[in-house]
Amino acid sequence: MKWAVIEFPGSNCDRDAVQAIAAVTGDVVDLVWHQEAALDPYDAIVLPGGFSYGDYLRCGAIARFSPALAGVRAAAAAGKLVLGICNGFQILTESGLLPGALLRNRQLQFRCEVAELEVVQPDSPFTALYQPGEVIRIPIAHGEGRYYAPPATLDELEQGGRVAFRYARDVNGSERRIAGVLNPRGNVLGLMPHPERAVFDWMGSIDGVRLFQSMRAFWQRQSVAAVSASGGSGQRGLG
Amino acid sequence: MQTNHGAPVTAQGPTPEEVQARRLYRELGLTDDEYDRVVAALGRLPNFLEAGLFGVLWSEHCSYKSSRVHLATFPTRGPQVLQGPGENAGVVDVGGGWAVAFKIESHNHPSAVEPYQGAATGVGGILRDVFTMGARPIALLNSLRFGDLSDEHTRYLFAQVVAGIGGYGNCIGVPTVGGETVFDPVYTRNPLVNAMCVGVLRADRIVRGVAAGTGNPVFVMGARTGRDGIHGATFASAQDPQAKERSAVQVGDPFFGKLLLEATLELLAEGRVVGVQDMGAAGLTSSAAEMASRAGGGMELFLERVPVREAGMTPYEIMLSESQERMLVVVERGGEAAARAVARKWGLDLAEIGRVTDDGCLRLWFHGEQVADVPVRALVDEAPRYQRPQQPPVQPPGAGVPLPPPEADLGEALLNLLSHPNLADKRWVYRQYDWSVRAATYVGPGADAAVVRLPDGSRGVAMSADGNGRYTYLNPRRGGAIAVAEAARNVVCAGGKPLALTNCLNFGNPEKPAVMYQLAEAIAGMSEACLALATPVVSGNVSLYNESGGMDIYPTPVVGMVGVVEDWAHVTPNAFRQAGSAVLLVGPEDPALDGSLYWQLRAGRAAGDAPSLDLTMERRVQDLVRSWIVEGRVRAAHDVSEGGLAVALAEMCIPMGMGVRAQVAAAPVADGVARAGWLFGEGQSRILVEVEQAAAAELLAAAAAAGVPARVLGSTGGDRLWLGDSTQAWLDIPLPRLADTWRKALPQRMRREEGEADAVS
Amino acid sequence: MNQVLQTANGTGAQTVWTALVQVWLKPSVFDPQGRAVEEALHTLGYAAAAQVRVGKCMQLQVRAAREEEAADLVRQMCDQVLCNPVMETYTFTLRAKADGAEDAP
Amino acid sequence: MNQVLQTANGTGAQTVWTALVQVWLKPSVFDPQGRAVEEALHTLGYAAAAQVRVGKCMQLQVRAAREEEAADLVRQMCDQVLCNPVMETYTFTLRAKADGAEDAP
Ligand SMILES: Nc1ncnc2c1ncn2[C@@H]1O[C@H](COP(=O)(O)OP(=O)(O)O)[C@@H](O)[C@H]1O
Ligand SMILES: [Mg+2]
Repeated sequence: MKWAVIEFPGSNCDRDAVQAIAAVTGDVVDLVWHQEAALDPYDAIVLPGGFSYGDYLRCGAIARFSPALAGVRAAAAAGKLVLGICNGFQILTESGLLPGALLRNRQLQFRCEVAELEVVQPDSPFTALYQPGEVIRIPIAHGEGRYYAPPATLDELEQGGRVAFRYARDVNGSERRIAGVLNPRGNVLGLMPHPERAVFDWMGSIDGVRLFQSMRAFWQRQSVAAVSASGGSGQRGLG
Repeated sequence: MQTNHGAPVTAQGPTPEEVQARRLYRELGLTDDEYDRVVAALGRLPNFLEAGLFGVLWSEHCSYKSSRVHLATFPTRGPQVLQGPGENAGVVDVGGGWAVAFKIESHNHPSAVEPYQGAATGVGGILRDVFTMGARPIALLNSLRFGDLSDEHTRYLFAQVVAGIGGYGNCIGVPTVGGETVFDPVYTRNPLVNAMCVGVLRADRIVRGVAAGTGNPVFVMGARTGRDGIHGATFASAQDPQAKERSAVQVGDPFFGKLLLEATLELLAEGRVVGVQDMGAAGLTSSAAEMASRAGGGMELFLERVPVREAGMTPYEIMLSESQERMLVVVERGGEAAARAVARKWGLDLAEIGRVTDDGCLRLWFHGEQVADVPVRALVDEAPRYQRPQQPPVQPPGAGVPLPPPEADLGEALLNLLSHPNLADKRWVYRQYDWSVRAATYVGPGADAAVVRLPDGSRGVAMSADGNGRYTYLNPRRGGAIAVAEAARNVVCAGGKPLALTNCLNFGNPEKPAVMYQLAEAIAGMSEACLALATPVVSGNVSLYNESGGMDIYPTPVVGMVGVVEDWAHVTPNAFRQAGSAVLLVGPEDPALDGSLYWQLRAGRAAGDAPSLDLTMERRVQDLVRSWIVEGRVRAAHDVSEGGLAVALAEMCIPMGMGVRAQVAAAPVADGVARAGWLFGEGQSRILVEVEQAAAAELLAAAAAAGVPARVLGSTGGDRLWLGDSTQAWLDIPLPRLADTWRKALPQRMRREEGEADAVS
Repeated sequence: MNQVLQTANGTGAQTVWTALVQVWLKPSVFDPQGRAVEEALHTLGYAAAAQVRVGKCMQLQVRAAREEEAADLVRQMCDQVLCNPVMETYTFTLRAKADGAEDAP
Repeated sequence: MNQVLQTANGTGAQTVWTALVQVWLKPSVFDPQGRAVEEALHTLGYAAAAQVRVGKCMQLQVRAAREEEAADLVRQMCDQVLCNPVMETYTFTLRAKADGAEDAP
């Protein structure tokens, strides 16, 4: 499986994501400069955390015009996996790939701490390896992570099983404590917490590992399905 | 046009004769004496611009004219030192082919005027000092001093400074992993904001701020030059920051800082860069003069080529602007194209503004006209150095202060201390800092020292920032020594081996002999401790004129200690882990209350002498505990510092909710004052360790053999803090009460400043 | 433009005024946000956009009998809280609020 | 109020317009900054202050021959970049800039 982590001017969790994913999956993980629009060779695309373009104007507002976003849209449309972490989530909402918006924390302060998250939707390419209702520990680090969407959209998200994670307690004033949401097709996830900061014991939690492993397992099932659909053999037992 | 005999002419502005006759040089920061020295050095009258160059470079901030003779006495050598003071940052070898570059710097005056931007630009500046050495910043620390939190303006300053530090560090993506936050009324009008940065590089790839190689091109890279911050350097040395020209506020741009960081490191990796320097205080003037001075050469600049943000800027303004996020870069002739490509990728302006020369002069041109021509040596090396008069106090300032009778309930006394903002949980501060970005923070804030992994994960860097103005006020020499000893002790407790330090000397007005005495003594004490602990000084910063309304702050030297963690097994927590462990106190027992926070709070002023310190003993204690940690015999370690033994034990209990029963005095003590001394005295060189019960006897024997006093205080377990002597309890508090008091103290005081109080968890 | 509405209850009656305050960085102070927005606009092809500055605006209601009184109040609030005179300047306008009328934003 | 100045060089001449854009959170979106400012004002004794909302304002210059053209341009920028319709609304005004004239803020 081939992963791309997009680096925007002002990204700062890009290398963390590359390191974590490579360590967890053993896959090839490329750091891709935001000027690159052709992302076809990649099976999964990660928009990392940070402060793209300084988060001036609004978080993610300027990054969404980068050439790479064309590639991200194409990948999402093709059913590939797209993961936006923190600033990456903000970019995905700004670009309309996910609904809603992320506003300044209710406390008007940055928050860096380990947050407890409820896995609300364990049946997605990103969460399959978590147990339903499981509470996991993943660090947050954001000043603008208050998820907002109009009530009708929120209802739609909940009913469609598109709320992936919820904070176990209110950390930033997010509507319905939402920490991560999926697109209708389920192949695009945005979340404020940082799974790449929870992959080694010394980090205090390894609960982020299964997110990346889930993505890999999904890709494996898909490639098996693709191979069998095209009449190929082998690999069958993997799914 | 240049004339050989007179000063170069400037298009507008006063003539050299007018500068002299109207004493305009005074506005530029030169005294009459200094002006005469300039005239002598040049052999002619300086024009307005030239006088301005001397004014800023000879300011206290740039020239260290009051402190330099004393700073020269710091021990700066050691086998681990790759780069000592004099460069943008010091560099130390941490083994495995790795080195760390680090430095601390003050931004006190800007923060007093505009706390958010002052603190943010302080962080930006110290980051640039580190990455110009070719090091990638891996950690930030900060040392803060404010007045009393009951004062509304103090709360505003505190909240804004913390937000500003986070605002810059979080955005640029360097974790803020530690620091200290201290409150005392002496800092009310003059808060201290010191920022420290640690970066990592390969030991053989140090870059220095030299402008070498005659003919090599000189570039400015980064932001455009505006009129902001003109006179920042002289501003720092002015008497009343509030009254000073207010437009001197600079706005930091961490996004641009990040681009500059990445571009600089990429450029340095290309290998065609001769030298880089941040344009900090005094902007282009100091960066150009200092880079030329280090190379022993000169530089020629064409000022109309400097990209400007505002129209009509004069050479004077261009030279003195302190616009943020700019670098001066000297590239090998032929390396220009590579440099341009890097700048283009990161969207930065890169303008060739001059070249390196070999005639030892800083020569400035503006639209074809030479506007300044001054010898670099005169600007930098021959800046004045003052042996300012010193005056010891007639009587030590804390002498003769009575100690009011202690509280009837010593448990209440402890809770009272734990809720003092100096000792209370600092989570309110550091939860606003991204301390885990870069995914390399092995131990974050809340520990005795932070530990950050090096890129290959082979080893860690331990770091701590410490200082105590009250001690230094009571006894400048010992206070200086304690700052070094405590910082090293914190590194040892966390599992590191102290290597070297950086320091920031925050003092009052050096023109007062009493303040000069404090400065000289503190430096002497620090030096003694550096020698005793084999931790030389590799970088630092001096901030003087910290006074307001004629009142000086406590003399406050802050030490940033850096050590190496050679094995992950050495990393040691500062909280009790297991029930049934033995708790040992290692180090001399001293029940005196001298210099303690307890006495200050009871008496309403700093009292007594500084706490006791014996540097030979300090070294033995640190070496012993470190050897135990290396042998894997220590479950937890925490040093006894402000608040004394009782507070240190409480801090070890709270995080994991693990109780302890400890005899803080071995023999019965009846007297209340004496008990308070055992509980809250701040005598130095003491470390509490949690060890396996069965190992205690052997460890005590080892301590005796090493000439270190040590005693088993008691054992862990239960959910209460029980402190007493061999016969009875002096206090016995349930841990939840202790934890609650400690955790809620800061958030409760700050609640009003928050839009919505968080649930305190 | 500012229209004063007398409330029903006669003398000493207080009007509700809506103040619109703009707070800008002083021209000499660098505005990184403005620069970032300007560059983004250029990247998007709005070459015509220049001199972008970003500031804050605040809307608030105050009660006062007369316009000058309201203006004094707002000026005090700006000086004390809403604006940091070290680096910012402000301007404001006042408008009497008709009862039940909805506000602009 | 908007005054169009013709530049000297005749037809096709472009005027510089100064746009002042205000961006506000939709009324339905909680504005913690507005509340914090309101609380600060109350703490300082400005009991009269109410309904505080904090928004952004942006000033920028565009070149266009006619006012409608300038307005179109600004509207596009707002829709595309300056404002996020999920949670914000905007308003703007235009003013022809006299050559050499200094801008308000
Ligand atoms: N301004 C700050 N920034 C980051 N961390 C801080 C700050 N102030 C205090 N801390 C953290 O809080 C903890 C307690 O600080 P302190 O009381 O100074 O500890 P010690 O007495 O062991 O030096 C430390 O881990 C320290 O790093
Ligand atoms: Mg400390």
